[in-house]
Amino acid sequence: MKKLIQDFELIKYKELNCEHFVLDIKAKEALPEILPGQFVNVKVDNNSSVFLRRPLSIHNVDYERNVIQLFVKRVGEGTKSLGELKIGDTLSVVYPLGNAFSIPKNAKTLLIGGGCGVAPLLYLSKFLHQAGNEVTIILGVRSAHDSVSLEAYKPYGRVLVTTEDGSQGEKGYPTQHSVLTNESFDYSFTCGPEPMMKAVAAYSKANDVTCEVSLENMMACGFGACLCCVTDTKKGNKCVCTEGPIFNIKDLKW
Amino acid sequence: MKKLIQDFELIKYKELNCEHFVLDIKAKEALPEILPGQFVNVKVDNNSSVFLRRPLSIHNVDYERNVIQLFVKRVGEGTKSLGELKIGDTLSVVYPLGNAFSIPKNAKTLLIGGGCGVAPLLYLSKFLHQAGNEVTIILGVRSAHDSVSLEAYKPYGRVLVTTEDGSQGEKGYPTQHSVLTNESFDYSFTCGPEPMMKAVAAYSKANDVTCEVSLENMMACGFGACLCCVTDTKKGNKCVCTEGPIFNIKDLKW
Amino acid sequence: MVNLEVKLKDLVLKNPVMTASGTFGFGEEFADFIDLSDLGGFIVKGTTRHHREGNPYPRMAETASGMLNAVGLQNKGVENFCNDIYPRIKDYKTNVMVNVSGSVVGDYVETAAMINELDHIPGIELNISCPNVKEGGMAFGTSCASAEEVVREVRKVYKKHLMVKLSPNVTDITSIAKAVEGQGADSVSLINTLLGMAIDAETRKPLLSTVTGGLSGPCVKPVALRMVWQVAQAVGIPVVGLGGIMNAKDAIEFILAGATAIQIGTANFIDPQVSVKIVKGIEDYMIRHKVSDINDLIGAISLA
Amino acid sequence: MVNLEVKLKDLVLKNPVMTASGTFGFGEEFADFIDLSDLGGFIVKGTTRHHREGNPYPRMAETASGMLNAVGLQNKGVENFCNDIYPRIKDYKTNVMVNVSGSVVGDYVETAAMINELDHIPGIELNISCPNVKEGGMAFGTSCASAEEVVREVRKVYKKHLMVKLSPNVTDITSIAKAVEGQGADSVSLINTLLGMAIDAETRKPLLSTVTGGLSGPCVKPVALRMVWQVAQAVGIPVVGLGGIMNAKDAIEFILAGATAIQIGTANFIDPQVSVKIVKGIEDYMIRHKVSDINDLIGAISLA
Ligand SMILES: Cc1cc2nc3c(=O)[nH]c(=O)nc-3n(C[C@H](O)[C@H](O)[C@H](O)COP(=O)(O)OP(=O)(O)OC[C@H]3O[C@@H](n4cnc5c(N)ncnc54)[C@H](O)[C@@H]3O)c2cc1C
Ligand SMILES: Cc1cc2nc3c(=O)[nH]c(=O)nc-3n(C[C@H](O)[C@H](O)[C@H](O)COP(=O)(O)OP(=O)(O)OC[C@H]3O[C@@H](n4cnc5c(N)ncnc54)[C@H](O)[C@@H]3O)c2cc1C
Ligand SMILES: Cc1cc2nc3c(=O)[nH]c(=O)nc-3n(C[C@H](O)[C@H](O)[C@H](O)COP(=O)(O)O)c2cc1C
Ligand SMILES: Cc1cc2nc3c(=O)[nH]c(=O)nc-3n(C[C@H](O)[C@H](O)[C@H](O)COP(=O)(O)O)c2cc1C
Ligand code: FES
Ligand code: FES
Repeated sequence: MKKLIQDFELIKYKELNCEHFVLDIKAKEALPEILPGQFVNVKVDNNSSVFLRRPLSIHNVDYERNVIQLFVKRVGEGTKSLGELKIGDTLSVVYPLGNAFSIPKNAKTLLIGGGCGVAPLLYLSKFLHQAGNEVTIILGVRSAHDSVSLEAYKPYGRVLVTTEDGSQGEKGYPTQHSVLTNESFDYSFTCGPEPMMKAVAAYSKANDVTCEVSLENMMACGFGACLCCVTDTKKGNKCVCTEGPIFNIKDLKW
Repeated sequence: MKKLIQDFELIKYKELNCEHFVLDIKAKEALPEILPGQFVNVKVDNNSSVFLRRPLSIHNVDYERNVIQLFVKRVGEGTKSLGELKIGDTLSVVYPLGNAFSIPKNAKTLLIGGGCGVAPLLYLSKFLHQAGNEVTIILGVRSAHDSVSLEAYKPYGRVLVTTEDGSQGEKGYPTQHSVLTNESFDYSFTCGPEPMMKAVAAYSKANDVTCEVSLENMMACGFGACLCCVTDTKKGNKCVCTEGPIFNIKDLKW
Repeated sequence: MVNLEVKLKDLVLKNPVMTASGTFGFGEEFADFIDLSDLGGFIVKGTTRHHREGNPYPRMAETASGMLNAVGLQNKGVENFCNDIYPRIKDYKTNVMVNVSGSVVGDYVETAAMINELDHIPGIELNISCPNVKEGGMAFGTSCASAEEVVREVRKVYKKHLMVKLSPNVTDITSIAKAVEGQGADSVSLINTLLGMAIDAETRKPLLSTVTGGLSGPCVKPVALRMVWQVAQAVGIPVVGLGGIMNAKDAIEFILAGATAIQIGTANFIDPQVSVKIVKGIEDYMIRHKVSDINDLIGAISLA
Repeated sequence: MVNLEVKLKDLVLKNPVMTASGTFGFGEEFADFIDLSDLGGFIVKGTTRHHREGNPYPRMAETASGMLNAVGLQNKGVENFCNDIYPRIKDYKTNVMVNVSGSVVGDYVETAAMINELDHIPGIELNISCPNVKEGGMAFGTSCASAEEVVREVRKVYKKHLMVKLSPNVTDITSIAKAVEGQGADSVSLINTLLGMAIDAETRKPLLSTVTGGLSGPCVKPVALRMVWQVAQAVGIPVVGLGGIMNAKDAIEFILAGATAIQIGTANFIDPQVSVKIVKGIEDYMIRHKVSDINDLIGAISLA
């Protein structure tokens, strides 16, 4: 897949809660094919302490309007400044980057996301649904107040929620949801904090579920040129930006 | 005079021509006493290639509304980014800095400004007028299209214009204006490109006119701490930011 | 039309813009973004005698106007380069050079000798300045004696263009430059990264697995420019300048300071098209300043 | 309440925050902005035996996340300091130290001897690392032998706290640090500025009258932090860390790397209140991290 560097225009900003927001960015040209799990690398121009681009998963794609949606969590200067962009501002984007989630056919699939780890799961659920899979999505958040945009997932599958304080859905972490013990799945896909992904991996191993995770890493380039973003796998150091970010857990040392 | 560091709010932006613009910035507290010729040092937060503050003369002061006016010429990244600030944005300002023009009484005074060198002359003409001086202001610009805000000066004196292309007022440089040969003055004050200021200095020396100029220099601090901004005077190296920016030409090696 | 062609001794570059080792992969990674034949040349990743896994994660930290890296020369070794990679990249219509690294002199020599056999590789860049490996690496580039030794031995087996990449982590870079010139280097390139460090105040941990790493990006430009200027006056061989070049203006500054060619490093990560934009920007500058031959700008700083 | 007091040998600082020579005038310039007694100490401008006019204009250029300066130790000489300035600043309730510079050993010694007589000056910072003077200056700080000589001679006449300020423009800063420790330095401060250069591509002229100058600001922080960490492990005397500190987080990083105290330089130009904000910020950090004594953070980098 050919990678591009293009200017996008910010056309919509949606604040979800104090930590998360969604950006709709629009290209002038038609978008190339984008697969679920891939990411963009954006330049943050409005902050003097940000030097490198910032990698963000592709949350959703609207080919008709040439729009990509990003789901961002404020963690430091770069993400904070992305949230301060004004409608009409230009964003330089390098994309589509990285490999993609596998799309099985007619299988029982489980998607587990926590925090900004939900980012790639919306677009993934669309693909899984289209391929005739049964899709269950568990989104884990701290409290009801943080659980957002659930509607977006509903056309593609069953949406379950866990909250740490029990204010919505089941209380606990997403990996503690009762559906994991009550039902069985063929595939699991997860993205979010490492401890959560490791719990999903452990569950998947124990239950013989094929499991793919989306890893994060410090990235300088995002397209395989710098070798900064390696993760230690059973086959040696692998670049998260080109050989990932999606890894099958059987290749990881988890 | 006590120096302050304060946050101002941008309340008005006025584009004058492709090169110049005026910013009205408002303090929360009452302004301290500000003398004509003094400057502010502003922080440019919206550009990653700007590190140090940027010195700008005080163009006008409105004590009633706590507003300072700045007259800015786009020359590089810092001034360009100041022109991109949005109404409501915050600007960190260190001020009032530097010495001031002398204010004679009941004298014939001549103010000559070129380019963004007009910046300190508006506020100066106000003071000169109040002290009972006869005030003549010559503003030199490239063409009629660039001659702007002349109205602001009119309450304080006679305003003359020179344009390089003759499209308004007299054709030529401000130092070639006929008033310089047809009338005599006691004091001259000038700010603008160095060649112009040197021409005013030469004229003043030849005609025994007391002359003060406003010098520019590369500044790191603006308040005498770094010794970066020296100019070579008859009394040795002097700091432009504390012993200037206003110098009597008799002290300069011009 | 302006002339952009420069020569590093016998090596002809269609323009002075090369890309820096470790920041340009094997060139292929950039083929989606630019036409590689628009470049004066590019230098592939640091290659060593044997496969190296590089350093553990984390290998990168952002700093003010720059970054630290601790990649540690991850590569599959020179045999893999010759057999697998060379066939894929040998036909790019530009100078493809290989950055050769090692931990003992013998490794440098063997690697260079193998690359000497590759017809489409017109030169190597001898990396005696890598701060990210425990043994060898930078140590060779910080004393005249060891720099001389490695260049002398490699020169015996390597017949094509021998560029030597110098470390900025020294008291007097001109003495190292003169030392390698004396042993037959055809050109010197500088600077490699400055040795730096970053700590996360919250966790109290270093941000790199190796604690210290190599600093690059615009933050190092003033140091790089100074060293290029000093070395250009000290040696007779061509100087290739790099360190923090982000745009054509920066590139011109290095050329004015005495660089015959320049390399783009970290900037490639932020804008993968920056190298060809810089070629174009240099041309625009020359037209604007009525300079018809780029060679007239080399060392043309005005000190009057 | 947390304890912020640190000791540089016998010199007690109420907190680890000092301000750096050449960036803080004589302190007076900041009296409008801050209460100087809130600082652990401040170091006045570089003072020499005789009056110096400094370098011609231009003396300053902005760079990516930093600046170059070529002030060149402009000052009225030590006699003027003792007679005119000292009486004005001697009663500030903080440690007022003098940065002593020179071009020959005798000058350093005479200057130090005169300052030794000033009751309210508890120490000097011996500047063997100024890159902006033609003779002496940095040269003293780039070889062990000359660093040793100047420290040995000054030590003979100077009885109070002798801090020696090291140059980063060296291959191995730990050897210089050990050399000055061996001659009786009470502490070392580092880093002084990195030697850099800037050119205006449009005019082809250097941006500084002296062509090269000293680089400071956040761009040098990774190099400074690395050197502080290296030196803290190499010497037994306290280390004072500086170079690009802009906020409390940066200050904490230097302390974790092994600095007993820190100095704020270039940041003072951008925010004249930054030094006291950093004192406050360190306190906040300690409260948040439940550290009751700042001394527990010194060198507390976690390398596990
Ligand atoms: C492939 C990929 C996809 C991602 N997708 C998303 C997404 O869809 N939405 C989203 O909000 N975030 C996503 N992230 C994480 C996002 O890139 C970082 O949060 C962001 O770069 C932090 O930048 P900052 O300037 O805000 O924070 P900084 O000030 O740079 O850092 C704040 C803290 O976060 C850590 N950090 C920064 N970058 C990374 C990183 N790349 N990996 C791990 N830790 C990091 C830093 O060490 C520091 O502790 C993704 C990361 C990767 C690698
Ligand atoms: C006391 C004082 C008062 C000033 N008043 C005004 C004013 O009222 N309105 C106004 O528009 N400008 C004024 N200036 C000039 C203004 O400070 C500079 O134009 C500005 O700092 C340039 O910043 P920049 O980032 O846009 O340009 P840069 O990219 O920093 O520089 C662009 C070019 O301008 C030169 N330059 C930058 N700063 C200075 C400087 N301080 N002195 C001389 N040359 C410089 C640079 O060398 C470069 O060639 C004043 C300067 C001083 C010292
Ligand atoms: C991620 C990374 C990897 C690098 N790897 C190498 C290398 O293998 N060999 C080498 O000689 N230099 C290597 N360098 C140094 C660069 O080639 C260059 O000298 C340095 O980054 C300064 O230039 P810049 O500021 O333009 O990046 C590397 C730099 C970076 C940032
Ligand atoms: C304008 C200026 C003048 C300086 N003058 C001196 C000096 O006289 N003596 C000295 O030892 N260091 C001097 N320095 C160096 C600083 O004290 C400090 O070591 C250096 O700037 C690094 O710290 P920073 O990055 O926090 O500024 C000067 C620095 C600047 C920017
Ligand atoms: S981020 Fe550069 S190789 Fe992955
Ligand atoms: S700008 Fe610092 S002394 Fe004038």
